[in-house]
Amino acid sequence: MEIKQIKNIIEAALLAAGEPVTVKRLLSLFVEQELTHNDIAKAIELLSEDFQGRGIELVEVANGFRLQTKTILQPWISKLWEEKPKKYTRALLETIALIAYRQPVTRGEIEDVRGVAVSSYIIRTLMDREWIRVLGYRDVPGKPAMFGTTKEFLDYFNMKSLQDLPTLAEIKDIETIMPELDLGPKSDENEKAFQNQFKNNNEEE
Amino acid sequence: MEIKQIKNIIEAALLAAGEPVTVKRLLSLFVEQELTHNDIAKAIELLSEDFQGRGIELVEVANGFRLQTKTILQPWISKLWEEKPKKYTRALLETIALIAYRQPVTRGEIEDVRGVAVSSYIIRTLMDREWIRVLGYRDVPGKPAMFGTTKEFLDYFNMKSLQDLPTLAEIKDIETIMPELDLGPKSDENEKAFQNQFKNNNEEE
Amino acid sequence: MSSKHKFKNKDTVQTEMPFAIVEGKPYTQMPTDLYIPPEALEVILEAFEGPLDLLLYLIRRQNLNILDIPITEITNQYIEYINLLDELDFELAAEYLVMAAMLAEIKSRMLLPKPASEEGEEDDPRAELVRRLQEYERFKSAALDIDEMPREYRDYVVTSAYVDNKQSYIAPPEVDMRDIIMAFKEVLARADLKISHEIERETLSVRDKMTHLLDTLRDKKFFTFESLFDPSEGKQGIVVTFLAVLELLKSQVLDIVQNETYGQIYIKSLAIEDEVDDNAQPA
Repeated sequence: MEIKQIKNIIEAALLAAGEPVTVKRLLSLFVEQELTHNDIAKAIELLSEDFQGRGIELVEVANGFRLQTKTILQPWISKLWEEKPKKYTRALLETIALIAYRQPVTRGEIEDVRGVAVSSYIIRTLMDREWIRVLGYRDVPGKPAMFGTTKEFLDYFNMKSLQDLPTLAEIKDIETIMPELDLGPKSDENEKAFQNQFKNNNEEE
Repeated sequence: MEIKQIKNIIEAALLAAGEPVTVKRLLSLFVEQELTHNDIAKAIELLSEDFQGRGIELVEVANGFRLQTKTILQPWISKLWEEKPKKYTRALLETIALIAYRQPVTRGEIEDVRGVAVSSYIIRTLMDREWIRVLGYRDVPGKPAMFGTTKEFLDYFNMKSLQDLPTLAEIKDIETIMPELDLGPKSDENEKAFQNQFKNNNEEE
Repeated sequence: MSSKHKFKNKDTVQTEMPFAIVEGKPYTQMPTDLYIPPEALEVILEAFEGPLDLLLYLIRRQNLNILDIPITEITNQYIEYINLLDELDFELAAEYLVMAAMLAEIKSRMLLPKPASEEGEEDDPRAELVRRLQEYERFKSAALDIDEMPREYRDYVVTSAYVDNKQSYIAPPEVDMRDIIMAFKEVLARADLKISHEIERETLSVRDKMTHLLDTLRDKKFFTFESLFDPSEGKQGIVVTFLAVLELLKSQVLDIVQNETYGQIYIKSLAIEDEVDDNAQPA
């Protein structure tokens, strides 16, 4: 099978699906042609180059590959619809930020950091959007739900994995600045591990 | 404005709209550039030529222009949906369970029990599958629809009436019943055995 | 993608500061720009996400180092704020009042001679507050960063093309009754319903009958009470129908009318019909 034909089929398939498609699912389209992972990867690469001068682009997000309009064209594309995209409140953004960086995290823990109650409405909205899900229940009194983000959350914000999240600001080293302070446990191990995960990201900057 | 840019915007717009777009609507995207009907027509013509060697094509239908996958690629495209259908989400299963056991029930009542919003997608999916129907509208503010299950729902699960649904007492015992069940791929036999289990249980009471 | 991200330099936020404040120098009056007329407070409050946010604002406004908060000044300003707030919204004020109490506590502890802890080290009472402020601030800025991420419909749109006859390819998922039962069990456990006895065999037949009744009643306006009962269903069936009627009355979807004592009883469905549910009719 010619690479051009493979490219065409992948382009049509991605547009037909209208949602991210995994390489595995793309591969399943070619059972009769017995293509390999490599063939698909090659075709995706060439297809991606084809889109350079065009109105849409190929991106990889958490749930697979998808075709989307180029950000630079948004001033025109947004005119297709009368209503403006919704703005999210700071409360919602701070909540999703805490869930994204601190997962698994309970509502109580979010409230501890934000210093205010997290409204049920926000949790509901995030659940309804399928941005967060319950990962389990913590084995403490009240059995609070632990929240985490979903692949849909990553997709929506154009991310492939949590590592694509902007680097979290580091806490200033209080020990160095005020060595006389005994601050007690400042952050737990998870936090440190998480920070390390983002170190690589950091170095690009 | 360069014709190439116009072409790109039209391509992106047609693929973003998800429905046929009229020339008039396309023209409205370019209010600031003050394009004419002619400019759009020209761009559409060139765009159509661009698609010759590709996986999608530009067609004009009653409601305007749209991009669609080429018929010749249908053998591959149709495989996109061939793989095993996705499983329903827990949210959907909980919703159908609540409708079955609590009918007639409104969306708000389902949300009260579940503690989270019921997405329109779930209701639509259950409607499309003809498992639920609207029994009427409750005469309270907002006139919420009251949902109930259909005969199709009963048929699918091999039930004569809602009375064949396991009672709560039986559900409570489900852990003791479940291990005895063959939890492998469902067959009519398994299903029957399962039903019978409940029947027997019932008679003991 | 991440390379696009940049930290907000906290110190640049303070450009609108109209006056300089030298740390350590006590000041005798509230800065004039800090005064907020009560009627404007409601708007201002929406700008703050809570006590930590307000504190951060006050600290930044004065270009102070977060690590060296002059508790006295900040406490004074803070209390000024919540005094105004208190007049408007007591419930909201509560969260802020807790913080005020914490500030007051820190202040009092700083005034007292510092007791050496067992290890002979001194505790700065501000440490916990500083930790919380820093912690909050990093997520506050993370929230802004996330807000800047490319977002569907604001920055891009996922594209799709028309496919002829797509519907026929999509087979609906198979569902096992056990899945539904498990889902129901779980949702019941979650809702912690204490009315466990309510859902039993009889109740279900009542639910079944309720659905049938609503179906029957959708045709005409008023039905006579008797016509709802089918003698062939036996005594049990009549009881179930009666319970269903009561249940529907309770949830206010039925109207019951009797014009005279011992007169004919009429039942009418209060459920509203419209064209939409014709589509919902089972085939």
